[in-house]
Amino acid sequence: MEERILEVRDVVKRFGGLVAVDHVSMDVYRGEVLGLIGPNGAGKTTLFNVITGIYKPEEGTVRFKGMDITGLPPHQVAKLGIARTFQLVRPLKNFTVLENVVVGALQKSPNLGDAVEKSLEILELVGLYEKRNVASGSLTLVEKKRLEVARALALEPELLLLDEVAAGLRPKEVDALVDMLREINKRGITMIMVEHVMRAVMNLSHRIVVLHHGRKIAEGTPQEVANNPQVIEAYLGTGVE
Amino acid sequence: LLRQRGGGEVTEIKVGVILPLSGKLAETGADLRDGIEFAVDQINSQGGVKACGGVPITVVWGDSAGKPETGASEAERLITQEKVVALVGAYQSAVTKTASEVAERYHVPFVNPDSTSPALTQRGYKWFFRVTPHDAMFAAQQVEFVNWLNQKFGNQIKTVAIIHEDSEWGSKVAEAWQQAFTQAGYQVVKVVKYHAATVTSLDSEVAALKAANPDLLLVAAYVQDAILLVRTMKAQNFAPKAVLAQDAGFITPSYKEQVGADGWYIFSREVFNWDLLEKISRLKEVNDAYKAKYGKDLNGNSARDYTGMWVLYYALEEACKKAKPSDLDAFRSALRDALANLNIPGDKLIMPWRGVKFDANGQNTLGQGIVVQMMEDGKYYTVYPEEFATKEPVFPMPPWTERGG
Amino acid sequence: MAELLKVENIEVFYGEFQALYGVSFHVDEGEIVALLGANGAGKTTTLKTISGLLRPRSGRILYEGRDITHTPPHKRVEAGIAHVPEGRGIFPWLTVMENLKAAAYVKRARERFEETLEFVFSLFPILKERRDQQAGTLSGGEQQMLAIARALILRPRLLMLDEPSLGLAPKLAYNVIMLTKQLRDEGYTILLVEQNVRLSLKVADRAYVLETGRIVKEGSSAELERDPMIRAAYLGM
Amino acid sequence: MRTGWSEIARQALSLPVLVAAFLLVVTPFGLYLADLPFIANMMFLSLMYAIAAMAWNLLMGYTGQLSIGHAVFFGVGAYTTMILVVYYDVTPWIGMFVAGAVAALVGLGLGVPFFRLRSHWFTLATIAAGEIFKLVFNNWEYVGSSAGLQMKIVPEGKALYYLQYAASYVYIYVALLVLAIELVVLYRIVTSREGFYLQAIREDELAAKTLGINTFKYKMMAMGISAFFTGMAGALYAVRYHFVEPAAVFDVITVSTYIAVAGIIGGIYHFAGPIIGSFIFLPAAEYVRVTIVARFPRLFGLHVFVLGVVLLVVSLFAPDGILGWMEKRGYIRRRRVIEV
Amino acid sequence: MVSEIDVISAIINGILVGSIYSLVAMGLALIWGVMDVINFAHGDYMMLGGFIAYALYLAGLDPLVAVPVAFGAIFLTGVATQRLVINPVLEAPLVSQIAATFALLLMIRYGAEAAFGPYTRLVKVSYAETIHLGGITIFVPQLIGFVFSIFVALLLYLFLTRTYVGIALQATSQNREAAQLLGINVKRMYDLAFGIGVGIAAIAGVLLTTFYPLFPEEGGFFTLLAFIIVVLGGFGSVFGSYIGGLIIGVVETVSALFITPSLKDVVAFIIFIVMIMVRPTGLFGKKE
Ligand SMILES: Nc1ncnc2c1ncn2[C@@H]1O[C@H](COP(=O)(O)OP(=O)(O)OP(=O)(O)O)[C@@H](O)[C@H]1O
Ligand SMILES: Nc1ncnc2c1ncn2[C@@H]1O[C@H](COP(=O)(O)OP(=O)(O)OP(=O)(O)O)[C@@H](O)[C@H]1O
Ligand SMILES: [Mg+2]
Ligand SMILES: [Mg+2]
Repeated sequence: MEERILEVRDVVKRFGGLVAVDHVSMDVYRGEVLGLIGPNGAGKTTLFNVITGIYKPEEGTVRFKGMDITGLPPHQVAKLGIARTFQLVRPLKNFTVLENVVVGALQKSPNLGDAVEKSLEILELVGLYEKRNVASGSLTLVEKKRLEVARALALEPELLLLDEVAAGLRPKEVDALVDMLREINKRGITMIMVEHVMRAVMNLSHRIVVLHHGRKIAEGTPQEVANNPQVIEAYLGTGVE
Repeated sequence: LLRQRGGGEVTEIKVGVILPLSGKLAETGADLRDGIEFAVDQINSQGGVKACGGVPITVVWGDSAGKPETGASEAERLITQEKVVALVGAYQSAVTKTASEVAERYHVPFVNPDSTSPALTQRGYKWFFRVTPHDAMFAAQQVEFVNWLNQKFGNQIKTVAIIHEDSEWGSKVAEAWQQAFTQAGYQVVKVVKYHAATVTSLDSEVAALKAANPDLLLVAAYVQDAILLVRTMKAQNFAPKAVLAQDAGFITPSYKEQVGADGWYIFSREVFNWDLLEKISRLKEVNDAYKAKYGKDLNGNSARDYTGMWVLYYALEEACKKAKPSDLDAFRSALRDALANLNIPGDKLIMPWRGVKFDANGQNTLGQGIVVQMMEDGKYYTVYPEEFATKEPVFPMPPWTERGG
Repeated sequence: MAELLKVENIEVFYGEFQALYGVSFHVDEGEIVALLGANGAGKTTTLKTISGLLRPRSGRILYEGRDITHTPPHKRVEAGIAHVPEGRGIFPWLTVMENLKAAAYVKRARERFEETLEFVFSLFPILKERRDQQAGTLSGGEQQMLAIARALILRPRLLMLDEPSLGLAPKLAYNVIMLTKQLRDEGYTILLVEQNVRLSLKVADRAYVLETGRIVKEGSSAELERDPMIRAAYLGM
Repeated sequence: MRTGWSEIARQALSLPVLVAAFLLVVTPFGLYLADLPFIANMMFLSLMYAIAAMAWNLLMGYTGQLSIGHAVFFGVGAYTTMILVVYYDVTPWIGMFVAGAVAALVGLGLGVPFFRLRSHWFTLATIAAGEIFKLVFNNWEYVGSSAGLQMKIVPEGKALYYLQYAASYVYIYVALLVLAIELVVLYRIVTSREGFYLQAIREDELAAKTLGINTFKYKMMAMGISAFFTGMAGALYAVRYHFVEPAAVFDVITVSTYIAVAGIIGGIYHFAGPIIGSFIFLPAAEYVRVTIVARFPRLFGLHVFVLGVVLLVVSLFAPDGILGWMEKRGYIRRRRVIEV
Repeated sequence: MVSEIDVISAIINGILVGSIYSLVAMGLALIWGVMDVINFAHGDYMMLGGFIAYALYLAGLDPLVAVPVAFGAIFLTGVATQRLVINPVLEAPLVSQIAATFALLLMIRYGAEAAFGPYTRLVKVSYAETIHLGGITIFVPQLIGFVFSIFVALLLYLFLTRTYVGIALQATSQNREAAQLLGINVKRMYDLAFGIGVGIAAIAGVLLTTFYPLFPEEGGFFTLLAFIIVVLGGFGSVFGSYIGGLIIGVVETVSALFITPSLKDVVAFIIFIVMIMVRPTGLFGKKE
């Protein structure tokens, strides 16, 4: 568990006068699930965008498996083994669910038969097997989110970035999702999870990093973070599960 | 198809005519068609092709739509399917190029009454005959005209500027002008070329011409740009001593109707003009009959195609003496020879020409243009050559500020 | 209490696929009614049908006693129905302020725009701070706030919220749901779809449970909170 | 995932394809015997447009990039063939393929700036490119400026080398040959992994990017191939008419737009759509022109107006073209890349 | 060779001509922005405006009287077009939208040609005079056109940014469904956008007719220029389109001084290509 798969160092991302990510550094170790939480507008999605190459940071570096990937274009980042889901889902609408996943799978298994086989397996894992031949445009939001996860998995990533995949789920569904993600994690995929649904983050994360106004304000085990008064004040509040 | 009557005699002689009957030039195409149709009517009513036993000429129409590829395919259809003895057409030089190429391959005579690109008769074709003068011939004649003006009015023209649109027509005209005027000792001080299809303003173009301050401005323009040019010249108060245009835009009915007083005193080279009626005796008669039938006067286009058809008729009469139309190949070949040897005197034509006689390249060497000038009644009058002139030229052009209108 | 909204037996299709099978329920004036149901049950479909984005193949929708089944969406808004759609639907290239102004297009909203604006900004101070930022560049949660704010600008009689806490930080999510109570007290009627069932039952007066396009249960919040099936399926116990 | 040759052979030997091929091969000879050059010319033009429209559709139907600037490639192909034969005495048999290659290079050159743009913007850029090329060729002395270039007539013994035949039937076979090559190449592409990626790009480019697809590379690939075959279609024009001029081969309406319209009418989401579209649209347009000009010679724009009406009806009532309409009716089925 | 005065003169003339391009482009930008539809027939509505001016001119009126008349008539035509042609294809893929507006182009342009004949017309206004200012010449109708165009542009700008309807129009352009949920009658917004868009083009047509020959096919080039201008000015920016039009006007007249004028459009196109390379969002654009 000591290998650092991702090292974020002093990353700064500004939008005009606004500093969306403000000198954030963090490490992700191979095999762990890292929770990334923080109030709305804290800079979580922006940090994901920096890691995956959609934004270029003004300052700082991102290293993946020791290699500097700062500013690489998104498709190359994906090739190296970092996959992500979008907070706002973007399925390939006229493609079937299966086809959506196969697009990703082909990256690693150029043979169509293999790619399909692998995709079906993934669909089973995320619970979309039944819907494999449905056009992805007609899925419900939650299903689309699962499809996002499935597509990301198809890339056989070493590091998976999840942006609010539990949003909109009922507790039971959250639990099912957590089980699913844990299963994925067990297969050796490291994850960073941005999530507001505490039931998911707290259950799944090994460690949690908290952002606020673009800065890192806390880091630790779920327990430590949940009891951190600053985090409670800024983020958790009282009264919610 | 030469329809067989009993024992191998024909009942008609089929001629294929390719014109832009649809597309951008359809308006012109209609004029051309009327000229041809009228000529054929006259020929047939005076007894058809007598040497072939008085059979009538029938026209099979082909529409080029103004496109070279359609022109070529129409040529092939008329030759192989309709089995015409000869082709006539096709107005636009580009269409004439492809259509006559097909004719050349099939060994079918091609009579071209109306395309003026010099290149057409530089291809070494054996079956191609152009009745109208081409742009280089016009240019030479325009130099003569300017020389004549200089003689008459005391050497006022020394420098020349050219403005032309950039299609094949305008570019070739400009090329010929540049060559002819330079050779004759004039100084070409500026050449401006613009794209007619997209021109929305000629302000800079006219400014550049004005800066060059030429004595004579030569213009090759289509109708919208011709109007725009005159307007802009007036707006910028640019008045060279003379403006000499190369027909086209400057002689269209739209231009004449719309430009009004701003068009006065502008010269244009023409192939034909209404006042020739007074000078060419045959013409008045023909024009009266034509007007009775079509409700309009002949113009440069209809008159040339009318003439082209007659030229073909004279050749047919000769050919019939050498071969039978029922033997198509032999007849076409005889027709070609007849065209090559043709010599029609000027008084048999309605055009202001000295006659029709083709050189080895198939170019009529006896054709010529005329120069007209718009006078204060808004009409064009012939001013050159002198034998056809009905008015004295006004020269130099009065400045814009000193005109009524 | 007067019946503000009555949905009678609506059947809704997406092409060949039937999403709602004869759904009926009602919302009385001044109530908070929660619509519960698993993923894909048809909650969003129901709200969209009420706001007119979808047309039922059969059945009727009555609002203030009038049949509005065939009324176009914008007329329903004029009549006082506001719908905060799932997935936000903000205008990405307009600024925050322009987004709010766009909501003041209907007369009922325009008349009290300034006043409502104050109120909305007091609820979501971050929006005031970001009033000139392009809405599309707001964070996920900020966009959600903007969407709710916009619906409030409309000064509706019936406010329909589709998963308003989606993507909001826990603290803010709590506040937003609690807000519905405050709104109810000011005279709004609210139809709430919310994944946080525990919290929604806390604020709602009554609730309906949808399952695969059919209403399978209804009752007061207190009753449903005690219902073992609800406890298992929706409260995670 | 590349389609094997045996699979292609199997597809090629399926009954409808065989029947169509047989008809295509026999018809020109029949037309020759029946002496119907007009119809033969229609057939040639339909084939030429089919080749261009198939190529265009690799970008449109498969990659989602709408070009209304394919006249650029058509014109460049036509000119390349012509320049080679007129100035360098190179046989059009070779010239045609060089034409494709040069057009492909031009396509790649344009792709670099244009693929920074999406949807409408890309379309507009292609239209602009068409205009630029026309203007530049119009002013370029070497290629004859606006007068264009015409091939000299060669002695009959050299007909095969210079592809100069009086009878136009011959050219139909040349076009058929090019079409056959194109069909094989395109079929292999669209049923391959690359073809699948192209369709992913069509659906959502950003999503495709994050799935690890180098969208720029694949769009460039589609552009290159599309330009190649459009260039060959242009080469066929030069070969058939022995003449090129900017006004004819770079025309926005009769080249760029006709290619697109043929594709749209046939159905852009079907492999064979553009062929069907070309064989319907061109003859129909020609028929309308000929009949209307005969009936109403003085109403100059009428036949184009009628074409407009037809196009409007298609886009309103059969927006997915003829094959799309048939699919909706259940007469045919679109072949999905993956079916499990 | 080229004197300073020529350049200044060219710039002024470029601005005057460009202001007409600007109007055409603004209308296009509005339609494009709100409905996400490119109107290929845009220049042809402009041409119709010109014919309305010509008709009034024949009736003995000043063609400028046609400004409100043409706007009104073409606005209504636009609304009708929107309902019958555009609305049915709004949800359709890009290609059927383009096919539909292209069909409109063919119908309007060649319908006009069939109805009025392909001939060129010219309007003669009493104020067709030239002002000379130290070597610079300004044609009065062009100057009037320029003033009108500024006026129209200003009105449109205020309408879009200062009125609730204007903001509703912009909102509709970005999210149809959400706009409906705010009580905005989306269909009416489309009617307005298309009507105003082509109406403004018609005004441009009227102004143009006071100094430029009128013929049925004149719209084609203006549509093309409008495309370039909208890209140059930046998507969704009506203001940008206005400036873009002036820039293209100046580029054309000035480049005609320095290179062969038949290539001046190439310069405009090259600027367009360079623009999309360095700044795909245009000068004032927000959206790609
Ligand atoms: N392109 C942009 N331009 C200007 N501001 C931006 C841009 N993108 C994001 N921001 C701002 O940066 C801040 C961080 O945004 P980000 O999306 O990273 O937040 P987040 O932590 O993901 O929030 P949420 O939990 O609500 O999704 C926000 O305040 C947002 O408004
Ligand atoms: N556009 C569409 N086309 C086809 N089917 C759809 C479409 N939208 C929704 N559906 C289907 O309709 C059913 C109900 O969907 P709806 O979005 O109303 O569910 P929901 O209760 O809101 O679920 P969630 O909790 O996921 O938001 C689902 O089975 C879904 O797959
Ligand atoms: Mg976020
Ligand atoms: Mg929902």
